[in-house]
Amino acid sequence: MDLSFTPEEEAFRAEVRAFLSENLSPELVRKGRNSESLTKEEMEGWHARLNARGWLAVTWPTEYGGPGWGAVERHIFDEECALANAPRIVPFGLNMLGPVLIKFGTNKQRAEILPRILDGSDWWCQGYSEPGAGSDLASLKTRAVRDGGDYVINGQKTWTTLGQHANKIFCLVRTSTEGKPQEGISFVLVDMDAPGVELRPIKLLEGGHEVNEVFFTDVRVPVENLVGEENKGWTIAKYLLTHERTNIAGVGFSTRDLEKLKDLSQMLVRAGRPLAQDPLFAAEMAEVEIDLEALRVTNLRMLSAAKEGAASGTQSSMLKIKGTVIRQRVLSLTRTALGAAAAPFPVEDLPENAVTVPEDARRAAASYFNNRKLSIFGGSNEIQRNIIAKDLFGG
Amino acid sequence: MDLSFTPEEEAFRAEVRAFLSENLSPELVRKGRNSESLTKEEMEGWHARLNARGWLAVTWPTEYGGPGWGAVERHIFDEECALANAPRIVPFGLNMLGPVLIKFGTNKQRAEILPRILDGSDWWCQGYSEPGAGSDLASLKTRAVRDGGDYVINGQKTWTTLGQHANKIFCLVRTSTEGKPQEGISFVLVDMDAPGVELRPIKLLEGGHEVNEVFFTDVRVPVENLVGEENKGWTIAKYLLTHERTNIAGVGFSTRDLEKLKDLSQMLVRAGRPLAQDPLFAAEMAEVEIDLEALRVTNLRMLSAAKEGAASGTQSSMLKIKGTVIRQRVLSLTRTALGAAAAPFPVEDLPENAVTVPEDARRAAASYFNNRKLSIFGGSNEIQRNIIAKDLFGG
Amino acid sequence: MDFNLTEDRQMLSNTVRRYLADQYDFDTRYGVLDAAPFHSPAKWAELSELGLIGAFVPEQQGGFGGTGFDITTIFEELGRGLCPEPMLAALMSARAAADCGAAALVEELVTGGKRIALAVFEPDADSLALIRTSADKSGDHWVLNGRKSVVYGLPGADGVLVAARLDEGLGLFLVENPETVDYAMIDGGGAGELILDSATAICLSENAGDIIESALNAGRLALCAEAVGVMEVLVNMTVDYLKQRTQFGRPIASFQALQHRTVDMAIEMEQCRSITILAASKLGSDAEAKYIAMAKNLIGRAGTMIAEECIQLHGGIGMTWEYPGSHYAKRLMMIDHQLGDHYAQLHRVMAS
Amino acid sequence: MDFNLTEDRQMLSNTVRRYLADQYDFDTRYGVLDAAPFHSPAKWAELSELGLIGAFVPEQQGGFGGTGFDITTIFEELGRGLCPEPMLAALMSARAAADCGAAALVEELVTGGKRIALAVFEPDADSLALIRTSADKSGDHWVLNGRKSVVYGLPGADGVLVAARLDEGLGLFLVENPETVDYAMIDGGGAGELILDSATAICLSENAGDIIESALNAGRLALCAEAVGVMEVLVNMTVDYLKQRTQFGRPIASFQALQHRTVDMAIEMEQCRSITILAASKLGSDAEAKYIAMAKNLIGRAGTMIAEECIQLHGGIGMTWEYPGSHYAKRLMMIDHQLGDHYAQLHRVMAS
Repeated sequence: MDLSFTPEEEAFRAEVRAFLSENLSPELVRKGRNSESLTKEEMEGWHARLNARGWLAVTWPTEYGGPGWGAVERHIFDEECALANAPRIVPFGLNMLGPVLIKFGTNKQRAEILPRILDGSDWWCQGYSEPGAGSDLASLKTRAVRDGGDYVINGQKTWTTLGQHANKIFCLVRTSTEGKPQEGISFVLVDMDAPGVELRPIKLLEGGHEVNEVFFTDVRVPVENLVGEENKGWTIAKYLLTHERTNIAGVGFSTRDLEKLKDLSQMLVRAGRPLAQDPLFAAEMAEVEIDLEALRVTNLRMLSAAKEGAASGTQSSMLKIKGTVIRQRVLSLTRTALGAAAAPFPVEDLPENAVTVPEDARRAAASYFNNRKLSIFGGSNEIQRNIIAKDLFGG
Repeated sequence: MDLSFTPEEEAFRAEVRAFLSENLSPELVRKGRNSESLTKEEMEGWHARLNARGWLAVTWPTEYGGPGWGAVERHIFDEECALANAPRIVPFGLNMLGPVLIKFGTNKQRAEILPRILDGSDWWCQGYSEPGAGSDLASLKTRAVRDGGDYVINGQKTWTTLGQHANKIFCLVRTSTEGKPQEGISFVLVDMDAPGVELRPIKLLEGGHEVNEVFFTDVRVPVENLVGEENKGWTIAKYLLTHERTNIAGVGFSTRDLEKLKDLSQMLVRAGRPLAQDPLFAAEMAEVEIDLEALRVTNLRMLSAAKEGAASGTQSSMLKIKGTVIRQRVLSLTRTALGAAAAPFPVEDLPENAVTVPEDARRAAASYFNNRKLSIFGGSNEIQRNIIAKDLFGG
Repeated sequence: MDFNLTEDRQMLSNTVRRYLADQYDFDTRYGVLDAAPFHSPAKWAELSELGLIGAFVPEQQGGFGGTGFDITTIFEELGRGLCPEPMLAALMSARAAADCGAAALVEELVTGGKRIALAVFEPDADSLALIRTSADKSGDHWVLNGRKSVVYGLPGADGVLVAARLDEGLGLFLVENPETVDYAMIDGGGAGELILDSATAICLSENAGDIIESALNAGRLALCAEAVGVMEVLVNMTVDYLKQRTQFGRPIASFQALQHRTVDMAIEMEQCRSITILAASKLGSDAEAKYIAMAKNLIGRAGTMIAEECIQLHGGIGMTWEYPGSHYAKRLMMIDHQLGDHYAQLHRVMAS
Repeated sequence: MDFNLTEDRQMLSNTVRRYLADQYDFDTRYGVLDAAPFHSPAKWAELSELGLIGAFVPEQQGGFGGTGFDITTIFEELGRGLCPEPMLAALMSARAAADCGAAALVEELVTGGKRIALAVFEPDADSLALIRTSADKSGDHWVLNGRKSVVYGLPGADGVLVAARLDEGLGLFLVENPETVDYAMIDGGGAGELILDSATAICLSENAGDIIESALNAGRLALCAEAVGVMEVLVNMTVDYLKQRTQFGRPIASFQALQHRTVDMAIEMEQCRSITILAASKLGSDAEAKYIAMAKNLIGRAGTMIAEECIQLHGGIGMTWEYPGSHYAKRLMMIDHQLGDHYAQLHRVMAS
């Protein structure tokens, strides 16, 4: 039993910190602290800096440009990025399509596409969910019909995150209606500017624009845009779902958010004293801090098991559930901390003198509402519980 | 909207109070306060006093000896009994078999059996559950086979409450294995001293003896002991389950227990001050008090709807769930209040100087453990949720 | 015991419900969310004509209602219709004005001739004892200095009643044409900061502490009832959605875990309705503060649970602006932020 | 980072597990529950021979272990086996004696020649600062007066270490042949009241405040690890029961609501295991008190949930004395009552 990091790991952490302090602009940090959206240019700029350092495609083998990190280095990197309020890496090209092409793609696909992900030439988005097929991907209906050297695609995708910035989309489409529902699915790559592709924004409940619907009307893509075998897309989808997910517990984010909350509770006055001195509120902060300390170790335990090749779907499901519950509780307490001052809609042009709370707390309610998504998207916590139950009860 | 009781109802409440203060012996009150078991004689004595007043068979029509109360009077009576620490009425003859005979029995059965319930000649117990059939009564296996003028019964019943005091048992038995599982069930009356009936105590987790197993080996009962039609026992079982259950929310008990807890929290010292001044503990007490105040009104609302003929299974299921959750939380807080002093096993012969807590709190842990049954027996809270869900989602 | 509404209140309830269903659909609501005054003055006028504001004030004070049940009947419907009109401000200011004996002002409010707000709390003052805004007499008028924060219904109001500190106790003052910074609220409706920089004011009472606390309690009760109306919609929406949405080839309403969670939402909703009825019955009694604090604590706890579960059980669709349920959920959450949250209420109960 | 047990500890763990499985079955346990000393002196001797008590004490103090992980390794197995032997008392008293430099006594304890208990708390004193038991020097010996309450492992002990107040600070004293009132505990094992009526005592330290607090922290850590062992059994039992029990014609493990609740139990168990590892790693450091308080708070909260859910999901059978699960559940609940419950620990965390 040894919970400490090795000297090499600590040295790596110092290296990451140094990199972040040199490369993160004050504006990026400010936006991160304030939970503000980044522009496309800001995200691309951050990717470029990471790429210049060789730290962008953290899950790729070194031969394709990955940094060659193990699970612990990735953990340290994620944690330091979160604590420094660095932008999150946009995962669709880097952490999803990249590993898929490395495992299932052709040499040609790898050679053509991977470099363009690294250098930012392409921005990929994801076409998985459909209005009638969220957690139940096997029931998806978007059709791709073979016509000569092309597939002709018709249908609709939804919850396509940051699709508004993307020039490419990878999709699960139905290429056959025979056999089990899972069996006729294929994984294809589509240009967003192909005729017949239309993107419509979905406004989220707090007012933000992150996700989109994507409509396909007689969209033609060459057959060579198929990844893996036709009708075997389910294998790829499952690979991505059970593929070791990085940073699924979000311990770094929760730690950063909890520190912000604790600072805030010292500044805000409630009943004539700092909120931190209200024993009821302080008790809730302490409880969630304890839960987070436990999760930090649970995360390391599972990371350590993964290093030894023993990580399981159950473990990442547990991390997802407890990680989202904790983060959402921190965000809920932060919203609550503001009292009546949480209510003003955080629009950009609100006059300065309308604000009576610290700038980095102004979006607390919006951020709380937005992050209800954490327990829904990417496999809802109910689906995660089903996965664990299958393991516990033996199917 | 009017939450107050009528002057007539208030007068009735005063009458109940006067009766209780005249008839409850200090020893009964002491045992009630201390959550101690009563002897058979004590229970019979209390029944006799209520019977003398005409207040024993509260759900029976006046022609059979009931007091002719409506739902509100029954509520007032239950509440006052709980607050006065009066013993609970043993319900098996009075609130279960009685109403069944009144609805399904023959005149002869009514004439013979009801008076003996009232005057205490018979103590009935219930033979419903079996080791493999708890919530799922339709799967019960105890067989009754017709042989001339008798049924011959073989099988086993369990969770038979206070069966150790009973001379009679009413049972659900399988008289046919044809058709749906519900269809071959009959409701029969059995003498506990008939040859082949054997009772074995079940010790509960806290050490008490309330429930029993009852074994039937070639037990013969005359066919006239059948209640209702053969193979139609399911109708009777359902009638009893959906039959308006009295006092299901247990508001009186929770009120009494909460008052005891509040008193206790003033007396016990924690961290050098009365426990009631610990804001974390006080907050939990206040929350449960608020929940209980709400439940009090929920109970009255549903009672009032019942008076107008609109009570539903959903409503009594809601009262059961919330009522047990609240009562169990009060008992859990009471257990917690004692700290380390909750641990001593509350045996009768524990020397006086071993006790450092008020006498009425000595059984707090035992009472907490014993009352985990509240959310399990009589239709678990999971079954109650199923019932409500059926109503909400339309089957 | 009688848990039915009187015929009059049943009519009022039906009238409000019908009006909102017919005249205040979601498109209307979306249309007023973004620009000051963050509500519809035309709809406001129509609602006043229906007699809503009069129903908040007792007869002897110029209204035709004023009991706890008058308030809860109306606010439950406002919640059910998710109406962003500044009724809470109207309720509190009309009752405060009435208690100050400002009969002429009350008449203007009841008839809809004027719309005003009540400004009590400040950035660091969430209870009356902490108020720092000061009132000083200057000749025949009063001058106020200070700042009031998150004043509900301030945008577009004709005036504002302001709680301010005198040498002894609190006074209540009317400021016309106030200097404000207006904003929309994240859950609909508008509020604002009130900047009192030597603002000229009319004094309604020089000893208004109890009057203000009583107006706030009426407001808290109203929020409880509004929450109950919102909860009912959310529970029904959740049930409907689970029945209609299929996954893995069957309606997700058939999944027991989701069923049981919906059942727990429904039970808590009934509990919230009960405690609100109880609190309404205590309005005006000595026990008013305690029971209203109890009610708003439970509403805060259960409201969070119901809103979060509603979003979670809806999945992605519950996250969207387009789906009305998300706005109901936001409103329910934010009710806990108004006039003292569940922690503040619990402290009040513990102190009582 | 390494979350594997060292080979030595893995062996120790296996040894204890095998011993309890083979030699301490439920019938043995039932056999010692009712009569003083509420444990089996014969089994106790065998456990000492296995080296358990030595493993609680560092090498330089006469043992061969003493780290946080030595303690948690053993107590997790004691929990898994639901062992009612007074190991907690042995742990705390051996460490306190060692920290007082009482080498001869430590040797007697480690070899099993003597079994003693540690008496700190009093009816109204749940922290060191409140202790009222007094120690006075009388010639060459000391005299203690006061009362200690719920002293774990007191029945049948050869002696007891007593925390008592001096003019300045706290001293630690050994009382042999103490006057006690013994009783069984509801969750197994025995405890007692220690009546100190001018009891003659030997002084081990006149400045023992830190020593006692450190022994208590080791005890709290041990309880956390014991709880983790108990939780693992309870979660497994629940899974097995749900798989085996049928209702409405199918295993109740197929009901989603029950599945999800079991999953939540399993997740909390993992969290408890994690926080206990973390706390064990801090034993002996400056942060010991804070992390052990964190661990015991979470153990208390999660333990209540797991114990209650286990009983509920088992239905009637979980309510019976005959079913081992009910005893595991009782033990898990009552661990929260020992050495400061989840409220007390949360206060300690908040104050840290």
